[in-house]
Order: sequence, then structure tokens, then C-alpha cells
Amino acid sequence: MRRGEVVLETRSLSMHFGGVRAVDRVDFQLWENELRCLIGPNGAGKSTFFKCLTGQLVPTIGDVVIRDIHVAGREPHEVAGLGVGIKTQVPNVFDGLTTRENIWLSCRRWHGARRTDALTSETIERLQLGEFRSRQVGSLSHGQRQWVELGMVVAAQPWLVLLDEPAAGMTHEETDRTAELIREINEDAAMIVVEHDMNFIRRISKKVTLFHEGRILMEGTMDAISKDRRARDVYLGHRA
Amino acid sequence: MNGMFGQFRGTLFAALLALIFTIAAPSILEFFTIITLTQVIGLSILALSLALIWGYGGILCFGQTAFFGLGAYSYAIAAVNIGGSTGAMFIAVAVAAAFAAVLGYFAFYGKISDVYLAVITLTVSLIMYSLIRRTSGPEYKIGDALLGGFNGTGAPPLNVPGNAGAVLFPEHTFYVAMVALILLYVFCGWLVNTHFGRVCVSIRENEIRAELLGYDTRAYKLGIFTVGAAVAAIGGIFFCIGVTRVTPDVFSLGQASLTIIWVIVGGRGTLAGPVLAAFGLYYLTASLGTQQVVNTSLVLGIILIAFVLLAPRGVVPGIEKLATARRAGRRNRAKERRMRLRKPRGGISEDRHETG
Amino acid sequence: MDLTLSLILQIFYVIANLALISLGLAIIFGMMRVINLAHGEFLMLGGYTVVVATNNGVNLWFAMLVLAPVVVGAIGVVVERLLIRWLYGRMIDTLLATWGLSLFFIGIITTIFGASTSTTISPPLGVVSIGEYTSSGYEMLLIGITAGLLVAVYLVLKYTALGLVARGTMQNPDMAAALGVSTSRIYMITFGLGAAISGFAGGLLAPVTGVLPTIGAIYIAKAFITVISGGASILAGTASASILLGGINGVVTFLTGPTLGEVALLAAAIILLRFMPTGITGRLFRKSQ
Amino acid sequence: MTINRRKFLAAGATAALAAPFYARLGLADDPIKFVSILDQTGGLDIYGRPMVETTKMAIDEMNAAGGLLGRQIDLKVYDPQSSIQFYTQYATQAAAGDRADTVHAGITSASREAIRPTLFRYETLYFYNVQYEGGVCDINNFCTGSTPAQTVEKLVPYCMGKWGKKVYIIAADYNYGQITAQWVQKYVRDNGGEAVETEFFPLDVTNFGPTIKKIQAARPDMVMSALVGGAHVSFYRQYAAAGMNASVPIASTTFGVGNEHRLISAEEGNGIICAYSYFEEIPSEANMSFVKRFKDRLGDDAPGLNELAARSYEGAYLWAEGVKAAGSVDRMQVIDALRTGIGYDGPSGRVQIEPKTNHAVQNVYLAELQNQSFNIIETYENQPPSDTLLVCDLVADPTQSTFKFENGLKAAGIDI
Repeated sequence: MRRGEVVLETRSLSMHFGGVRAVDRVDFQLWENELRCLIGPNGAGKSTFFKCLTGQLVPTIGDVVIRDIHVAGREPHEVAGLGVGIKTQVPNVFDGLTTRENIWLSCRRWHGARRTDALTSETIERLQLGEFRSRQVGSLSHGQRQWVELGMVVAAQPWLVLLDEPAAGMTHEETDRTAELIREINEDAAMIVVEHDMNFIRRISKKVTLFHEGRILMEGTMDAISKDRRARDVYLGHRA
Repeated sequence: MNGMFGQFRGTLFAALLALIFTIAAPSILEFFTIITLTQVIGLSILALSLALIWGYGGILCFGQTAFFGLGAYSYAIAAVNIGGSTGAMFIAVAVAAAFAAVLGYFAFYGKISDVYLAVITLTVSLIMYSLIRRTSGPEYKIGDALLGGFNGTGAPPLNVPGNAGAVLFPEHTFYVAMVALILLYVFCGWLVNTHFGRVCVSIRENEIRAELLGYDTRAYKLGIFTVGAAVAAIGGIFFCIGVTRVTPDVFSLGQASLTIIWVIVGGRGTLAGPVLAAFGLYYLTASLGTQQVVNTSLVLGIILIAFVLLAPRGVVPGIEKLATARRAGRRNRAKERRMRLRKPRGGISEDRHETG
Repeated sequence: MDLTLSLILQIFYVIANLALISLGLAIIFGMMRVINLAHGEFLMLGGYTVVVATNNGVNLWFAMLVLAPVVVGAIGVVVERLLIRWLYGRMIDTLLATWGLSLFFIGIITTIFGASTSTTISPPLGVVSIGEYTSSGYEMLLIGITAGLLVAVYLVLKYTALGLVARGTMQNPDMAAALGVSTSRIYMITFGLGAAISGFAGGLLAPVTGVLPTIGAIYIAKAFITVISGGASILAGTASASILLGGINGVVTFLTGPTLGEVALLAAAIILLRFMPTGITGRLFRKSQ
Repeated sequence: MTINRRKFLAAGATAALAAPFYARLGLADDPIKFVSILDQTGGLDIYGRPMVETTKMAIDEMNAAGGLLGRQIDLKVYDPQSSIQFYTQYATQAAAGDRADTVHAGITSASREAIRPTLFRYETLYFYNVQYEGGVCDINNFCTGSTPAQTVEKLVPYCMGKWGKKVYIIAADYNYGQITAQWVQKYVRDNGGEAVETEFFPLDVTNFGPTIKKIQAARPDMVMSALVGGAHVSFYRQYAAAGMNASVPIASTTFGVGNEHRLISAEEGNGIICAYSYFEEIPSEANMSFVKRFKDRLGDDAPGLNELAARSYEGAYLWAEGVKAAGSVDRMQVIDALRTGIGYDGPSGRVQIEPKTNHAVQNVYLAELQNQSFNIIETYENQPPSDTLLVCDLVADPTQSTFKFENGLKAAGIDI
């Protein structure tokens, strides 16, 4: 399991907005079946970095390679088309459609009609969304909508999953279930999770990448990072 | 499937009602009403086309009239040159769809925002309005068809396929038009329930999400836009056959606005609503024109203003909402109350139109 | 040489004319996101105010500069209170409402004054000569008034408390409300101001074009395209789009004739929107967004 | 394509369809049905409203005088709201629904061409009482307005003689303007003059600045205008504002018919010379009485009278003359009677149907505008529709129902 091949790689990836270098020459590698957390204070560039991976932003310089395919500058649907499941920061769901329809649309991208129906029911079961199956997603709570979106990611059975703040705005109980789900997903897929919540990261992570001012400050286990002075300065500095 | 997707049975039911109406028309309507219905059917097909691409595809095309008018003009010109209506209809639909495909390609692949797409399509329609009005000189001919500028050009009547001499009577043209409307209505109802249609609805709801699921949203939007243009072109064909003439007014700002208004009045997210709204507003306007007591514009203006204040969601969704509320109320009043304490339903999808 | 010079002046006038008929629409659309299909009728009402007032012996300048904006501005406030304010957040529905409003105004004016109204006014100020070519002095004055109007609106938006609050409210109504600003009042004033400027424009143009209840239809499409081509920034957008579209229209009209002039204007707008989908100012003046 | 009514009724299979149809066939002492379809709202209302008022006046007068053939006349007015689609709607309603005995309808040629085939198909007599470009050749359609050859032929030589031979032509960009401009060019040439430029304007143009500069550069002796509609009124104002009306005078066959002379001030309009088959200021007994009756009827709100309004009145009376002569309202009998050369002596003088074209032989007047009213300066009596006569002969072929748009020009020797 450990250290198979590299499934996602960035090569001196940079994203400039005017004079601001939101992401600055980042070299990053993700291995098969790895679960990597990206952390960093606000404005560290992790969300911009994430958007470069998903195709929502076109990097100024550098490249993103997913399984030997160059994807920098490609459309998000082309990235997703490689079998990558993506969840963005704000709950990005189809508010006017029901829970079931949301998940159905995700499955149907990959499977025929009959398989989709089965898989949709399965996913709803797995995420315990049965109660809201026929409710319009727009009428659900924030945490519930986050779950619907996670359901959409899972339902497509991706081999690589990119999550941006999956636990944001969730209740304690919901966060627990999310952590559990992420571990479950990680059994079949490599993952990148962008997160703020240190406690949450502690529960899921194996390896963490710390961003600061557009660059990777350090990589290591959560324990190692939380003991490091530089890392504490980064956070404390911003807290002050 | 239920919710947004689950309306196909209702579509078939409405189509059946329309079919019964068609068959019963001669015994319940006056003869002249039947023969003037053809042009109204043409307009209602235009309403249907916008109901499809705006109500379901989320594409606010302010210039749907561009395809409507292009269909009408192409039909008139082709029918004069070919000397028969059947081939001309296919040509008209192909011209409008091809034009929409090119325009849509530039718009969607150029990532033009929603509001500006609305304006660009309107501008295209207005350019056609200006250009076609430029053609009043005798030198503006396509084959045997004189374009006629401001005065427009005559639109030949329908004939039996393969026999250009066998021209249909106006009352028979009504049947053809009505059947076309019903078939197109069922087609649109079927389309929005296919995988393609559902993806289009999802793009309306959240384009980024659809893209992140791996759908090439540009291609889907282009697809439904082109289909909508083809439907609008069929509307244009029947409209000009009904009027017996096509004039530049088909491209005008007034006609473009009216098309949007049908969909607002009928309700976004339904197919039958805008179609009925087109019929209703037409006959309201036509009947106002038969009286001499008050100014027609004045009355029509007041009715529209009152409508927007009193029935903000459109007629059909308003009725549907009432009906659902009553049914749900009977089933489970307590649950309804709980839901109402949370967020108002559907608010978010409407908000999308305001940004941009 | 004389011809060139007088032609340049003429093109300035075409540009000023376009800016004048668009500005009221730009304010209402830019700040409130309301597409006002009754914009042409606001211009028409301004024109009628001037014609009716002068027919009853009121001084032409007073009617144009004071009465027209005040009357139409007041109508705008009433319309906002009775109709538009119920529709905030339903931008598309304002299309239907203002379409109805447009028909209503045409109907009521036709009912009161008939299909046409006799007038005695003509453009004041006589003739300006450049060599052998003559231009209307009043048209030259309109260029100046339009420029002045743009500057005045700019100053109001930029430097007065009202302008600042209005811009803030348009950006983020919730935030402004939290600051204790009555958004409802701001919308009312903005709509009234937009209507007043439209009325002002309509009044100024009355001596040049005459008035009819249905004359609004002539303006609305052109004003709409100018505003959209201009993009997000109300003033810079309206001004730059007027210069570009009016310039093209004026030059092509002179070179080939008025029909192609109109077509060139519309084609320029399409090309513009293709390459700058958010309008001129969206691309060139990002800050103004 | 024609529906033969008798055949229709005989066919048992269509009986169900035809039921509402024949139920409406009137009895002998039912009122005669007169339908008027004219725009009273929308951009064309400046033309349509006066026409409706004079039509109402004509029918009221006839009824007050005991009606026609001892029957009252029932006037039904439809307002198509400046929209072609409603013309088709109401024409069908009038023909197949109301079973009208005559339909007087249409302002633009577009509206006429939309309803002419419908009324021919449903065998309903049709009067078009508007000045237009000529060329209609339809046994069922009487066009009583003046056509370019009637007015332009008189106006151009008169004005060239008065002002000079260099003519600058401006015209509205639609059929009427295009064809009128061609006729103007022809008569300018025929009279030894030169048309220095011909320009066409879309109907919604309000800014004439660039054109006025071009006129200044071209230095013509006169401007010949065939501008039309509310927007084009701006031209006369802007022309005067640039001081041009003092140096280069204007002649027109379209100015005044939409009450343009009251929409601009006296100084702006003074000196414009126009040609029509009717002016409100015609000093004849018949006209002064007509104007007085009209003003008494409508009081202060009375719109100005022009060729369209007067001809709508005269058109109604001309039809009544036909009915009286035929002794019946039957369509073919009335058509035949009208084509025997009967006429009506109305406010504009004698109006008489020319049987080859179903157009009117009528007086043509030239008038000069002073202080918002026209002074008649020339009168030409009994002018034939010489343009349409070149292409149309309904005596030789009385089954025709066409609009010879191009042929009229070709026959006149005008290149297209």
C-alpha cells in the first residue's frame, strides 16, 4: 500500500493575481491511496492551490499532472472526467433538486441508467440521507447539504478525491461522521483534504502539508507539525 | 423519480387534453377563430422554446425571436423558391438551428455570463431587425423571393407533402399546427426527463457543480440552446403561415420582450404555463382591440402590472403550489409547519438570475 | 476643412445624444439591476412636460431645465413606491412590470392628449456657422449640457454622502442596512434620480425631435444596448459606450447612409460584447466593479 | 384557393365546420355590416385615429339619412395595435366571423398585403383608403388613395421650376419611400434636372445631423422628402435648426399626412410645399362643410384632417354609391357597379373608380405651408392613377389579385 506511484503532482505551480503571488512555485506530490491534508492560515494559498488542481483556475506558470496527464488549463469537467471527485468550499449542490436527484446526476455521469438507480439508492443508504431523499436540497441545513455533496462525490466512485473544507459549518456529531466517511473513502481512493479544523485533521490525517504565503512551509505528520516552532509562528502570527 | 424530473406523466396528460381540444375545436369554436388559431399556435411554440431553454436550461435568451424570425423568413424564402412547403420547413429549421449553434458556440465556449448572453442574443435579434428592414429595395431578392424590407414578404401556405398544388385549407393548417404543438410539447417534456435534460436542469441549478461532476456544461448548454432555436423556428413557420406574411416585426424588441413575458406569466420551470400564457395574452390583446371604450395599451398595461404584483411566481407554478399545499396540508400539517420554519423554498434558484 | 470640423461637431452631438438618452437607464440598471423597459416612456413624459408647459405659456428653458426633471422624477418616485419596491430581488419580473408600465404610460398619455400634440417650440439659440456649414446652436449646447450632466452625476456619486451610501447599498444591501442606512429609501431616491435624468433628457430633446406618446419605442433599444455595452460602471461605461457606438454610428452614417449607420452601431455592440463580455468597463476599468 | 360559398354550404361533410358560418348569414332587414380595421394604438395611431373618426362620421351621417337600401349600417371598428398579426386576425374575423359586407382597412402596405389575400379568399369586398406606392391589381380591392405618379408628377416640375434643377432626395426606407424616390428621380430627369443624391432612412432614425451636413456639402436647389412617421418629424426640426430651411427649400408628398405640420413650429415649417389629393384648407363649399361637421363632432380634440382621413370618409361614401347603384350589398354586384364609372363628390372633389385598376381618379392639390396651415397653390383635376395603369388591366383579366411591386417601376422605364 505505501508508496505506490505518484498519482498527482504539481511542478513549480504558480498563480498570480495582479502583483500578488497567491501560489508560488509549489512542487507537490500525492501518492497512490494517500490521504493528505493541506493546512495553513487564511490567505496561505491552499484554496487557490486547490482550485488550480480542479481546473477552476488556470495557473499562471507550472503544471498539474494527474496520472501522467497534464491538466493545467483544462476545464473542471475534464479534470473530473479523469475519475476525480471534487467538493468545493461552499456547499455546491443543486438546490432546486431533491437529494436523490443530486446523487443520481453524479452517478449517471459514469454509469448506465439501471446501475445508476442502484448506486444512487446505495449511496443514500450509506450516507444515511434516506430521510431527505425527496426533499429539495435548498431546504436542508448547511451540514446536511455538505453531506449531500459528499454523497455526490462518493457516488461517482472516484479514485482520487479532492475536498475543500468538508467539515466547515458542521455540528460536532456531523463532523464525527464526516471523519469516518473520509477514512472510508480513503480505502479506495487517494485524497487531498483542505481543512482549517486542527482537531478534525488530527483524526483523519497521516501526512499534512503546511502552506504559508503561497509556498509549502513544511510537510510531515500532524504531531510533528504541531511541535514545530515555525508552524506555530505562522498560526500565532496570524492570530495576533 | 419525482420533483423537477417527474413531470412527464403530467406532460402526457396535458397533451391528451390538447388533443381532445383539437378534435373538439370545430364544434366549440367559431370557424374564424379556428383559422386564426394557427398564428397563435406559432407564438405559443415560441413560448415553448423559451420555456425549454430558460425554464429548464437556465439560459435566459432575450433574443429567442432571432430564431423565430429566422425560421419564418427562411421558410417564406425557401417555399417561394422551391414551390412547396415541406422541404422549406426543413430548411427553415436547419437554418435557425445552424445559426444558433454558431452563435451558441461563441457565447458558451467564450464563457459569456448569463446576463450578457441575454443581451447578446437580443442584440442579434435587433441587428436582424435593422438589416431586414434595410431590404426594401427591389434589388434585395433571394432567388424568386423579394425580401420586402419593412413591408415583409408573403408566406406561402402549407401544401400536401409531395404535391405543391394541393394547398391546405386554413382550417386544415390549424390541425397541422396543433399537432405540431402537441408533438413539440411532448418532445420537450420527454427531453427534460432524459439524462441530457436532467443535466441541463442541473446546470441551471449550479453550473460549477455540474462541471465538477464531470459534465461538459458548455456542450449541454449549446445542445439545449440549439434545440430551443429549432423549436422556435417551427413556431416562426406556423406564425408566418397563419399571418400569411412575415415582416421584420418578428425580430423587434417588442416581440422579444413579449416572449420573455409569456414565460414569466406562465411560470419558469413549466412547459405548459408559457404556452397557455401566449394564448391567453394574445386573446386578451386581441379582444381589447375590438372595443372602443378605453385605450388598449392602458388596459393591457394595468393588467400586466397587477399580474406581476399578485401572481409573482407565474400562473402554472402558482396553481401547482396551491394544489401541493392543499394536498400536503391534508396529509401532514405538522410537517409542513416545521418546514416553513426553516428556509423559504426555491428562493435560492431564483437568486441566481440577479447576479452577474 | 470646414466640412471636417462641422462633421466632427456633428459626431460629438451623436455621441452626446446617445449618452443623454442612456444615462437614466444606466443609473437604474447599474445601481439597482432593474431593467426598466419603461425608460423610453420616461423620456417621452419629459418631452410631454415641456410641450404641455410651453403650450400653456411657461418659459421653454424653465420647462426643460426644471419642470421636466422634477415632474418625471416625482413620477419615478411614485412608481418605485407603488410597484418596483415589491420586485427587488426579482430582476426578471421587473421586465414584466416595466413593460406593463410602458404600455400604461403610452395609453394614459394618448387618452389625455390624443395620438399627437401640436407644439410651438423649436430649438432655441439659432445657428452656428463654420465656414459655409451651419449647425444648430442648440445641438452644440446639448453637447455641453450632456458633458455637464455626466460630471454632475459623477460628483454626486463620488463625493456626496448620498452617493457613497447609494454605492454601498448597491454593493451589499445587508451591510448597508446593518450600518443603519434605510436601503428602501436609497432605492427610492436612486430610481427617482434615474427617472429625473430621463425626464431631463426627454425634455431637452423635445425641441429637436418633437413628442408623440409612442416615441419612447425609438429610444429604448438604443439606450439598452449602450448601457449593456458600457458594462458595470455607470458613468465610465455610458460615456465610453456612447463615444464608441455614437462615433461609429456617426461616421458610418455620413459615409454610407443612415441604415448602415444603425447596423454598424449594433454590430459594433455585438463584437464588443463578444470580446468584452462584461462591457467595456468590465475589462478596462476593473476597479470600478 | 378560393372558397366558393355555395359549394361550401352544399358539401354535407363540411356541414359541422360550417355551422357557425351560415348561421350568421343575414336576413334582408338586418343591418349592413361595415368593418373598419385601423391602428389606434402603437406607432401608427397618428394616422389611424383620424381615419377612424371620419369613418364613424360617414356611417353616422348615412344612418341619420335613413341608411342604405332602407337598412341601417352597423360599423364595427377593430384596433390592430400597429401589429400585422392582428390585421390577419381581425380581417379573418370580419370576413368569416362577422360576414362583413365591406371591410375598409389597412394603413401600411404591409398590413394591406397581409389582409388582401384573406379578404379575396373569403370573398369580402375590400377598400384601402390610403396614399401608397401603387401596383395593387385586385378585382376585390379598391385603392382610393393617391399614388406617386399622381402627386410626384405634379410636385416635382412645379418645384423645380420655382427653385432650381438640383434635387436632393431623402426617403423613408421601405417600399413606399423606395418607389416614390424612383418616381421622383424619373420626373427630375424628365424635367431636365439632376438628382444629386438619394438617401433612405430607417423609420426609427431621429438624428439627421450627418445627412444635413451632406446636404450642405451637396448644395442642391431643393430637397425632396418622402420621410414618414413620428421619428422622421425630427428631420424638419433639425433642418430648420441648422438654418437650412432658409436656403434650400423642401417639397414633400408625405409631410402633413401624420399632422407633421402641427408637430413642428410655424417657423420650422414655413415654405414647405406638399402634394396630396386632399388638404383641410381646400376652399370648396363641400370641404368647408365637411371640416365644420367634423370639428362640431369632436370639439377641441378634433385631429387635423389629411388625405388619409378625408379619403376614409370618401371611401365609405364611394362604397355607398356602389351599393345604391347595384341595389344590393352583394359583393360582385357592388364591384361591377363601382367599375361603371360612378363617383362621389366629396370634400376633396370628385373621386371616381378607374375600372382598369380599381384605383381612384382624383384631384391633386399643391399647397404651401404657412403658419402651420396649408395654402392651396395649384389644383389639378381628375388625375388618373397613371403608374398602376401601366401594369394593371382588370378589364382584360377581371380575376386578378396581385401586387405588382416591381413591374410598376419597369413599365415606367425605371431601372431596377
